[in-house]
Amino acid sequence: MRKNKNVSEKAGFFTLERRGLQPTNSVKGLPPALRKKKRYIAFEVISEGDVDGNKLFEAIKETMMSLFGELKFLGLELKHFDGKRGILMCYRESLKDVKFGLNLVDSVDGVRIAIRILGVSGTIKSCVRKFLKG
Amino acid sequence: MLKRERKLEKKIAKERIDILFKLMEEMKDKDYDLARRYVELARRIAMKYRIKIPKVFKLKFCKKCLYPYKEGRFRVRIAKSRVIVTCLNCGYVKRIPIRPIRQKISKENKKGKG
Amino acid sequence: MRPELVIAHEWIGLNVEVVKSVNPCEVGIRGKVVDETKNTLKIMTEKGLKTVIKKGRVFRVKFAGKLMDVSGDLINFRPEERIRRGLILLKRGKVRRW
Amino acid sequence: MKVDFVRFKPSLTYDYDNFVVFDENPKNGEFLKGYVVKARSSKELLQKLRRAKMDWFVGVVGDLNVLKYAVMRWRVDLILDFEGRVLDYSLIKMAREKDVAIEFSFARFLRCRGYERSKLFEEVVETLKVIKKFDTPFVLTSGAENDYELRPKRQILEFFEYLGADVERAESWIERLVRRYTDPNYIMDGLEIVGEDP
Repeated sequence: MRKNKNVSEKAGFFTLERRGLQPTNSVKGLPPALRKKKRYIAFEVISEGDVDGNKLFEAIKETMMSLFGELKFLGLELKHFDGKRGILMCYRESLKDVKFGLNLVDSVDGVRIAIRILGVSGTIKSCVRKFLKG
Repeated sequence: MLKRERKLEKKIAKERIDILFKLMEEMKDKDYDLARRYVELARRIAMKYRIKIPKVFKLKFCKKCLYPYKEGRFRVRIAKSRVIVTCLNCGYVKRIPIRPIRQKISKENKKGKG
Repeated sequence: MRPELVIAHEWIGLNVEVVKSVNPCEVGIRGKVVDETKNTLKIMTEKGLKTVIKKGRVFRVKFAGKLMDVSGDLINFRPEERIRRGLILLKRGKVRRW
Repeated sequence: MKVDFVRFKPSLTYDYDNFVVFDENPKNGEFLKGYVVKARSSKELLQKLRRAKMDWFVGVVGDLNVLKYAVMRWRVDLILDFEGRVLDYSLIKMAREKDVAIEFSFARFLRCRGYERSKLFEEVVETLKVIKKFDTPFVLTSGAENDYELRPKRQILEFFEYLGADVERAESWIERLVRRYTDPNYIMDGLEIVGEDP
């Protein structure tokens, strides 16, 4: 797993300190062909002030759970978030469902928000380059 | 079904009949059958929307075979105060009585008196 | 005459050009309409008489001072029937008359 | 021409060219004007319809028999999406002939949660099936009442595509409806003014 540390420095605007989130593949050490394929969704939050990353992720998880339930494996992980923009990771198969669910996230502990999807890409690096540069 | 717009239909039909007869005039020498086709179309429209073909146009074609009168395709004679038109295509004879001139004068007098 | 009444009015004598057609060879046929039947328009082009089917074609026609693209499906009726059907089509299409 | 039907004057515009602001009495601003007709009886519907100006989008809100009566009217061209809307088989079939569009708004999903929302999903999916069968005009919009219910057009279309709506058809219907009011050259589906005749 290449270390993503230098990416955040070069990008220079990710404040959230990475908490070493590892991809939680159920079975360890799979050959690449069997490993779960991943997609990274760049999104932007529209709200009054800034929103806390953890609470936002709580709200997203809660919405997805109410929508799809426990049986749907989305593989959601919030990779980066800086109060306004962020990157959300999910499995490639469940991309459609996650995009569907992201629309329905409407409030983070009382603060009304709207999530705008900027784009989807296969790696964090291209995600940053394509969508989060502007 | 939606209501039919009678008034507008009649207006358009009348205009189409005028156009068709004007075209018939032009095509009479070039393409005789085509001119007949125009007359037939005009009659169908007139029948469909219950519009009278103006008298001016009625004299221009034979009622039976719908061929427009072209010089050399019809013969006109005047006898016993009637105009007799014979169509050479189908031999149908059309007689038009000539109203005595006095009729017109009395109409003017009536208007004058009235 | 308002432009939208073209589908009810007389086409014989109008200058017409085929703009879009299912049969690509017909695109570009231009001329005066000489005759009209339920499904076809007979157009007199320089090269001679051409018979074009109405359904599935788009004709560009000059009417009431406007240049218009009329789809053949709207005029797919007998000439005398086209007045009645055309006006009903206009009414059903909720055509704005301002 | 990307347009969205909303119920308020939006401040931020995502990637939309224009908005149709639906209101009881539309105020003229730079957005298109939409006129909401709330009626409990067909008589009331008629009175309110008379007020409609030529360039207003007319949307109807009411119970089933008001909607059935409204679909017949020539002036009505949209059935708005509101709480407690009931559509039935014959209404959708009639809307096809009378060329009245049915609106599906996204904001209604935000206002409810849990079991209520799942009932809403079921109703929308069911209606979309019937609409696909009759090819009735339908419109996918956000129907937002504040800035947070607005979503970019792409997201809304994906949302309804996920529920099984035929998005291209919806695009063509909304294109038709908007062009009927904004584009003077558009007369009907197959009839367009292309230019001036010299």
